[in-house]
Amino acid sequence: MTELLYLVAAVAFIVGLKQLSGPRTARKGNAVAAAGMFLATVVTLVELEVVSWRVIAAGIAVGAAIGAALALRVQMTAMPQLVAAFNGFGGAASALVAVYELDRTGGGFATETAVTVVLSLVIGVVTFTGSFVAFGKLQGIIAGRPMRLPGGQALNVALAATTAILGAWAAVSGEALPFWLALGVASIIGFTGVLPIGGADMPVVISLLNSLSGIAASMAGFVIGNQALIIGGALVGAAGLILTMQMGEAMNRSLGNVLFSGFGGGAVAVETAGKPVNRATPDDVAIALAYASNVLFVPGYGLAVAQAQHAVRDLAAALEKRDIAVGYAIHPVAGRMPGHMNVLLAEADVPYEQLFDLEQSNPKFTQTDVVLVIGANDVVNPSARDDATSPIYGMPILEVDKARTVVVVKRSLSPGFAGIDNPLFYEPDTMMLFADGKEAIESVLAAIDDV
Amino acid sequence: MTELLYLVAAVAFIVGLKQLSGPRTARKGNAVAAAGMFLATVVTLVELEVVSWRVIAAGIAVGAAIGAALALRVQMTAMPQLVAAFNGFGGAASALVAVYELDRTGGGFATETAVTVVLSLVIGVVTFTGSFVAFGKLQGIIAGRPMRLPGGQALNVALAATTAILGAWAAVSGEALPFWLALGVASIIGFTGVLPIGGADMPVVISLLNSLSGIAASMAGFVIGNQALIIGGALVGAAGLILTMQMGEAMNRSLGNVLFSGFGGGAVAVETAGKPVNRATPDDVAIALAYASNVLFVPGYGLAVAQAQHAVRDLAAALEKRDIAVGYAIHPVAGRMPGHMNVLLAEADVPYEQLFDLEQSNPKFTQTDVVLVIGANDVVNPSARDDATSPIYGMPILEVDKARTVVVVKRSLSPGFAGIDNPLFYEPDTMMLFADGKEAIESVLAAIDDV
Amino acid sequence: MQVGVPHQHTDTERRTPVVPDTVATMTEWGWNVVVSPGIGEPSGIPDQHFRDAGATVGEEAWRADLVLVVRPPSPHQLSELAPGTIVAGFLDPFVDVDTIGGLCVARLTGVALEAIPRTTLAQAMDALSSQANIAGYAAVILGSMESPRLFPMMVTAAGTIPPARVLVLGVGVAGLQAIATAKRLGASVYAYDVRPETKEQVESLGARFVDAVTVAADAGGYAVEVDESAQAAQHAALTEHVAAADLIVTTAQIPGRPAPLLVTAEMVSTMRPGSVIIDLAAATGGNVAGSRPDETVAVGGVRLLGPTNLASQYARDASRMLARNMIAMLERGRTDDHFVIDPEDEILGEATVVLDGEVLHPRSRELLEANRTANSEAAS
Amino acid sequence: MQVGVPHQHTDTERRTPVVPDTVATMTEWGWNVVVSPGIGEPSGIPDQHFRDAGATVGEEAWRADLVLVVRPPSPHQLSELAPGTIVAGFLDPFVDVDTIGGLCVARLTGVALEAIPRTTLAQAMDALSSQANIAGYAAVILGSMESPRLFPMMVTAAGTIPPARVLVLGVGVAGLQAIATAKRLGASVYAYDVRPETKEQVESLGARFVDAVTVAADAGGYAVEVDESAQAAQHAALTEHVAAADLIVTTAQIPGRPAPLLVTAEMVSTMRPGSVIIDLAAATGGNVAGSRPDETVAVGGVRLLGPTNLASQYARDASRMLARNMIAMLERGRTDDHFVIDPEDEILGEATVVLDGEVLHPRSRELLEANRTANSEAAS
Amino acid sequence: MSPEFIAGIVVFVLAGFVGLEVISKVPPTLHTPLMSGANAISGITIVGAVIAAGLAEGRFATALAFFAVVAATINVVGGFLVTDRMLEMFRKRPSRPR
Amino acid sequence: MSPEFIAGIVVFVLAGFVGLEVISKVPPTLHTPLMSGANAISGITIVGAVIAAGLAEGRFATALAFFAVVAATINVVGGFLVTDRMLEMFRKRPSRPR
Ligand SMILES: NC(=O)c1ccc[n+]([C@@H]2O[C@H](COP(=O)([O-])OP(=O)(O)OC[C@H]3O[C@@H](n4cnc5c(N)ncnc54)[C@H](OP(=O)(O)O)[C@@H]3O)[C@@H](O)[C@H]2O)c1
Ligand SMILES: NC(=O)c1ccc[n+]([C@@H]2O[C@H](COP(=O)([O-])OP(=O)(O)OC[C@H]3O[C@@H](n4cnc5c(N)ncnc54)[C@H](OP(=O)(O)O)[C@@H]3O)[C@@H](O)[C@H]2O)c1
Ligand SMILES: NC(=O)c1ccc[n+]([C@@H]2O[C@H](COP(=O)([O-])OP(=O)(O)OC[C@H]3O[C@@H](n4cnc5c(N)ncnc54)[C@H](O)[C@@H]3O)[C@@H](O)[C@H]2O)c1
Ligand SMILES: NC(=O)c1ccc[n+]([C@@H]2O[C@H](COP(=O)([O-])OP(=O)(O)OC[C@H]3O[C@@H](n4cnc5c(N)ncnc54)[C@H](O)[C@@H]3O)[C@@H](O)[C@H]2O)c1
Repeated sequence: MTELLYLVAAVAFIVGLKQLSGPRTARKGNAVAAAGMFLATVVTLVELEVVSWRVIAAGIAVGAAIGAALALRVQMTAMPQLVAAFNGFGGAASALVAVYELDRTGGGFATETAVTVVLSLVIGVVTFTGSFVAFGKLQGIIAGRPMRLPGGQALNVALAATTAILGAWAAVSGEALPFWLALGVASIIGFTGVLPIGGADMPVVISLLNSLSGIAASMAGFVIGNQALIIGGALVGAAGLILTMQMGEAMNRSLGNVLFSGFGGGAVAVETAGKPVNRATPDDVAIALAYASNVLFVPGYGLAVAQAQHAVRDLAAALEKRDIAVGYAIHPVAGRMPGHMNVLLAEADVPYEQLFDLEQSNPKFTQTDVVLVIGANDVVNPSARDDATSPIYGMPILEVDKARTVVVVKRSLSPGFAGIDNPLFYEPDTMMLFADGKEAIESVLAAIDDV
Repeated sequence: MTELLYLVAAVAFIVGLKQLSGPRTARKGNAVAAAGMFLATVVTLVELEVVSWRVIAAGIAVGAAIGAALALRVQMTAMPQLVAAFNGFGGAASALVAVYELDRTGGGFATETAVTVVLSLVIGVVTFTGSFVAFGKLQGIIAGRPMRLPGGQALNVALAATTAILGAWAAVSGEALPFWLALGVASIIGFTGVLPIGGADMPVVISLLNSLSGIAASMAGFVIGNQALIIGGALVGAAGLILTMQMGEAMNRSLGNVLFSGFGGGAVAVETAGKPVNRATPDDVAIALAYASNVLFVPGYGLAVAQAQHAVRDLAAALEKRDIAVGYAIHPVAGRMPGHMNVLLAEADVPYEQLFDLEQSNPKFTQTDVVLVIGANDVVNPSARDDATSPIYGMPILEVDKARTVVVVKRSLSPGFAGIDNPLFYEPDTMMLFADGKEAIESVLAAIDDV
Repeated sequence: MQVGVPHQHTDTERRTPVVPDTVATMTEWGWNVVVSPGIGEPSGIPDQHFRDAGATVGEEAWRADLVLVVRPPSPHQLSELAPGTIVAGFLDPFVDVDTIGGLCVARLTGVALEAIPRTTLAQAMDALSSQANIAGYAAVILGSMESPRLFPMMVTAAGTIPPARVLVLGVGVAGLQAIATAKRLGASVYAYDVRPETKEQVESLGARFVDAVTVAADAGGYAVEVDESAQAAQHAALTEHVAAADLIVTTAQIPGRPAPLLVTAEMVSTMRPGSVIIDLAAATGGNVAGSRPDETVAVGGVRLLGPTNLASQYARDASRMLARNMIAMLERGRTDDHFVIDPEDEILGEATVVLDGEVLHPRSRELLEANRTANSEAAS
Repeated sequence: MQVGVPHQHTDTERRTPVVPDTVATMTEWGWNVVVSPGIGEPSGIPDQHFRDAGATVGEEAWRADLVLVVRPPSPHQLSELAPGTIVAGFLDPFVDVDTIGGLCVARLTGVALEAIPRTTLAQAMDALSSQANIAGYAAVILGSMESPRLFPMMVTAAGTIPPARVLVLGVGVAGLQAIATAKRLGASVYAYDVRPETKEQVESLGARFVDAVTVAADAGGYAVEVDESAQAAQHAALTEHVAAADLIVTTAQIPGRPAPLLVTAEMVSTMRPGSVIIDLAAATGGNVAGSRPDETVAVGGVRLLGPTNLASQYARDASRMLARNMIAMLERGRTDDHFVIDPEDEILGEATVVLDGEVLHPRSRELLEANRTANSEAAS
Repeated sequence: MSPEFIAGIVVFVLAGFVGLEVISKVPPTLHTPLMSGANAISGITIVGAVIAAGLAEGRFATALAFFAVVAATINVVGGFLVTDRMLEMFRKRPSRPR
Repeated sequence: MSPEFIAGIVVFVLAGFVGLEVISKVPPTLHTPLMSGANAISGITIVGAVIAAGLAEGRFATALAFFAVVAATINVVGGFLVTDRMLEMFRKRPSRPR
């Protein structure tokens, strides 16, 4: 019966993971997975022939208190490092379970079991130390930039080889010593593996470590002969791997690149003049749009250069189908000739009723959920309003910075006609989508179908 | 070791199924699955403590000969019924395995095993008889139209209930009789369940029976305690269910509707004046386009009515990205005013170099893989060329019927300006996509990304 | 066979019924073509191009077996032709009684492009369509020249210019092209026609249809006359759209009847000063009160133009299309190196309004008889 | 303060520097506006509308503190103004020596719209841009009227009409709008400018850029003159495009210099008869050999038009935009109910070419001095 | 329930999930080939049939086992072959005159 | 290898496939929440920790088991809670003035 209830828990994990990967169902998915976990724990407690309830109760109480406190207190911006820390604890737990078995048996396992003990020890401890290095980097305790180690990747290769040899020894010898040695060496790999990776790449690393902690749990399952651990761990291990690859893709980096290049120290393709920008992907923009109730497009010269007018019209139509109100705010000098935007939007058959000029647009922005700026720059530059030293101070602008979210589509941070920088790009509520205007809008359109 | 090799075979099945669901990888997927099957069979033969090789060798030889002959001889148009027949054999095999066990043991199973024996008997035999009824309907041996049975669905409910009761009896009694009775009653359900369903719905029914045969195999796996059967069967059972639902969706029918309505006797929404047309879905059109090397669009008045010019231009751009050559064949009197198509295509920024008039277009069609006719009718009507009694006999037309494949997008079979029927629509090489021009092209565009 | 193409240009006529391409075709057929000198000049075709295509350039264009014309020859010109000569081209056979009379008197054969049936099959010869098409385009270009308004919307540093509003009344061939052209220029376009199927056609060009009285067309696809109450309803529905328009183009015609009055003097008076009306139906009475053929009339600040032959403005392309229509028609009657008319032919038979001095077309006959009655009444 | 808007209409001038909207604004400021009667007529604005906005309609428009003009007043008109009067509008301050002289002699102040700097900040007052924009549109409409060709491609039963080919030379404000308008009408458009950044701009309108010599602009964004060898290279690259064109619109200007010659007489002679050239630079010498200001010259079958004030054709919208530019400029100098010029102001200071009889703008001063030298040389 | 039986259930459920998830949106043109391929996989019952045939003793049992093997083999061999035939069309056509 | 161990491998492979297939294309905004949720699930090792703690005898073993339970619980409880917090944003905003 226990096994079948564990199976139910496993099904809850599967369903939960599936739901977690869609925006509409994600919250429910999390709850389903949590329910599965609750079931698995309760089943274990009920079935258990307990020697001491005290330890269990104390452990759970302490752990729950710490976990809840951290989860509920930490600021939204610190989420990634928190996940890293939690993950580290997970790895530690798996390693501890294996250590416990090792301690209990003194190392006399059957070969195949010995292999799983080694694996859960090693993977668990790598996860543990690696996660806390990642945590430190993100939290600023350790420097975020990549740290060059003596020997570079050769060091890691050597450490990994040593661990493997120790593991093999452990598997055949039936002694405890090689297990302990493997544990020790592996705990170093967590440091030497993660320290050389830059802070910007940490999310990918954490995701990979997360996948590893799943494997560790699964191995621990083999060690203590428990299918719940095997299944749950394997699920997370595999799903985490897919997620890691997708995260790398979204950053345009392969996994190998992240792990072994050591260049991810915030090495963003675009020069941000030292100031940070929020780089968005088409999917981010699609989600922002899909959850808005009204959207204003602000076209500029870049729309004309990219010939993105048809794509924009298609996107607007897709939004209207979702009952999102759309409009176009046209600045008097957008483009390079009077009426430049009108020519293009008329060609794309945008109805005249959706076009608003400067006077009509500006009062709207405070009520606007998302403003999508496509290849406009000078005409949305807040320094024309705020900065008396700016050469364009006094020019009326479209005050898009008053909207809830601003998405700017352009190819880089380079300036427009007036040749001046635009503070809008560095606002916290601004997302920058760096791409050719037409391609960007087309990818957003493709992505919005999946939201 | 056997188990692990079976696991490898199972993995081959999984990979094979995944690849089978994408056009690019489908063939390879089939080969991978076949290799898995070969592995599973060989492993079984090697591990087996055989009493008689003769039976096995003979059985495999005979089966392989029959299967290969059927598979290689049958015409492409008879494929669906062939699949039905094969499926029937699969169901029969599972049932036979269970019968064999029943015969061997005389019915003295543990309860849970007895349940699986009943299930593999019942499901296997329903698959067997059901598949052959479907085969008969498609092959024309049994009338294709839905057959009303005395008592209607009540009969099926009664039969199912009887089987269930017999099954319960078998599970608890330890006697052989109820097994045999259940087998007998269930074999009737194959007839009474499928006979009332119309020929047009048969593909969905076959897919469902296919899913059932997977379950039967899985149950047989429980009976003889073989994990290869359990896994392989469960895979097919689940995958087949998803496929069945998708097929129903593609026909705009829910599964319940197909099984219990009895109305699927070729009830197509569009009146085809008795003549059959090939109704296509956007996905079919997308695949036809994606595998073409050149495509010509033929716009007509319907394109203007639907205002589909922007969508068509987008589709052309998507094709060009795949290195497919595109062009537009413009008939002199397409639309309702001279130059009507030009106005629209210019608005959508179609380059003039891609426009071909009648004299330029007609020599091209024989070299064209796919012609996509969007809301044109009279101007592609072959009777103007072939039928001296036609009121438009003698009018020059775009001879799209000379192309390899013609796709016609319009909302119905209703005639155009001249008010006459168009034989093009009933040609075997013509696919009809019935929808508003703009929506149709947009769905094709969406579908082409997935090919 | 001898084919003549005489010089017929006037202030409002700049077209030719042949272009070098079609001359070359006729030469290939073994026909001798004579064109008057300078005939291609407004179209930008030098005489040499006709010569290169095989034609003779000379003054004897009227002395031929087949004379191709772009407008009815004068009765005097007809009277000088040899009996049996075929005159083909625009002959205005349902309105111009002098030409029909002249053809009869001189025992000539008249093949009128206006009488080509408007069927799907005859479209290649349908010169009314090809020329109406150009006229629709021309009307909007002319209107945009005459208007003090820019047509496209422009949001600029010097303020926002709203799009001009264009109203097209009568959505046949010319009306549709007018809509398309005004849309291209960025105007906000409204249109109305009495035939209900035009609503879809108007919308297929991205313009808006004005919902007012609609009446199904006759069997030939032509509009029928509406009664007085329906006309009043039309006027009521159109009033606000007329008042809001910067440019109105009217093209409404009813074959064999005077053009329907769609814009009354009162409606014109509600228009903004500076607005422009182009009445393409001015020749048959006009759709707008006060419009006069080939004149510009100012009513308040509104200008009414009644151009009757706008297509001819675009002489090169109008001639090219007309010549294509003509050659398609000639090809239908060609046997070896001759042009033979079969009165039973569903297209050529219809188009041959007069055969060797005998009036064949019922509507031309009606016209002649009505005229005779009127004359004799006047005489008595 | 008294503001006068005198009547200045001629054959080629139909605009007004105020519209009722801007009159209302000035009235709100406490300014008294007097407009000459009939001033709004070509724009379709009746006098009553000006009255409704708060203006007086009367003949005393020249007797005011601030006179708004659409073209330079004659020296005689200037001489009758009270010293200290401000004259604002188009004054042609870098070419028209009589006006500058007249302003000095009468001790007037001249604020020239032509001298407004072309900066991002001053765009609302940039009347050169707003009027050039309209001129670009007008040139294409005029060209399409004059051409015997239809602009859009049309596949019809009477044959396929290929799109007209339009070549735009000089892609400033006017050139860009010309490109956009020709594209809208369906023509196949090619364009060339000497400034390299225009390539992207041309392509942003869907037209094709003709690759020939390009030279970076000066600091102000204006083109610089090219040397002779470069000019020869330009001509060579343009020759085939000129020969293929149905319509050419030229707009190339170099501030303070004669317009560059882009189309030679020889190139014109290669064009098809019936082709049309609109030379918007005719006033400053023309981009086309043989073009003359405000005249139509026929060269072979090609017609050369040199309109100098095309914007004025679209009087309503041209006036509307001009008036918006004007009011933006006036607002910049307004203090309470007065208009005060700060010679240090980066915009108004630049635009004030003459202040109380003293010439401030260096280019105007150069002009005067060159003229004096020439006069004294002629005298000696 | 025996541990093996329970293990079987676990495996059954997991394999079922794999089956559900492995098929995403399939284009209609592939419906029939996919069905046919899946059908061939369901011929895995051949393993059961072979085991039965290998062990069968007695006339009836042998006959049963023989027919089971025949039926399963038809399903497997025919199924994979026919699927491959159907899928022949998914080869990109080269540009060619017809 | 023991049959249980082999059964474990089978289950491991199948569960792995489910994990691979269950995640299709995930929008980047969900990357972090999904990672966090998956991470919480990997806390299933709590079951192992609890078993160990229930059976632990001796100081060292008890201490090990205690810390295992604490660590696993932090992972589970904290993980699910923080995921939920992150996902709060996925509620459709009503039209509202700001
Ligand atoms: N309207 C007129 O009459 C007129 C005339 C002359 C000058 N101007 C001036 O032009 C400016 C107009 O302002 P604006 O905001 O429209 O344009 P802008 O300030 O010139 O900025 C255009 C932006 O578009 C981006 N871009 C260019 N190509 C792109 C592509 N293919 N895809 C995506 N983005 C692209 C560029 O950034 P990336 O390079 O990073 O992509 C650039 O920053 C004003 O300064 C105005 O004064 C106007
Ligand atoms: N070009 C001219 O100058 C001119 C002038 C007058 C008449 N004509 C005549 O018009 C005809 C033109 O031929 P054509 O092939 O262009 O048109 P057509 O023969 O009139 O056929 C148009 C087809 O478009 C379909 N359609 C209508 N709305 C649609 C929508 N929203 N989405 C998809 N399909 C739609 C209709 O079928 P469903 O209803 O089934 O969708 C119809 O059969 C010729 O007979 C010609 O002689 C031409
Ligand atoms: N078969 C073909 O291929 C073909 C070719 C060309 C034209 N046609 C058809 O011929 C018909 C006539 O075309 P046309 O351009 O020569 O028409 P036309 O010149 O005779 O009339 C112009 C338009 O005026 C409209 N009209 C008449 N009375 C009106 C009223 N009171 N109010 C509003 N509108 C009114 C008519 O409906 C018509 O659309 C159309 O149906 C056209 O589609 C068919
Ligand atoms: N800052 C602003 O917002 C603003 C506003 C309006 C205009 N401008 C800029 O002012 C500049 C001038 O505009 P304009 O329309 O008044 O120009 P213009 O009338 O002085 O000249 C018209 C065009 O002719 C071109 N030209 C000159 N010599 C040429 C030659 N030899 N061959 C080909 N082309 C030649 C010029 O490059 C220019 O594009 C442009 O750069 C324009 O973008 C800027």
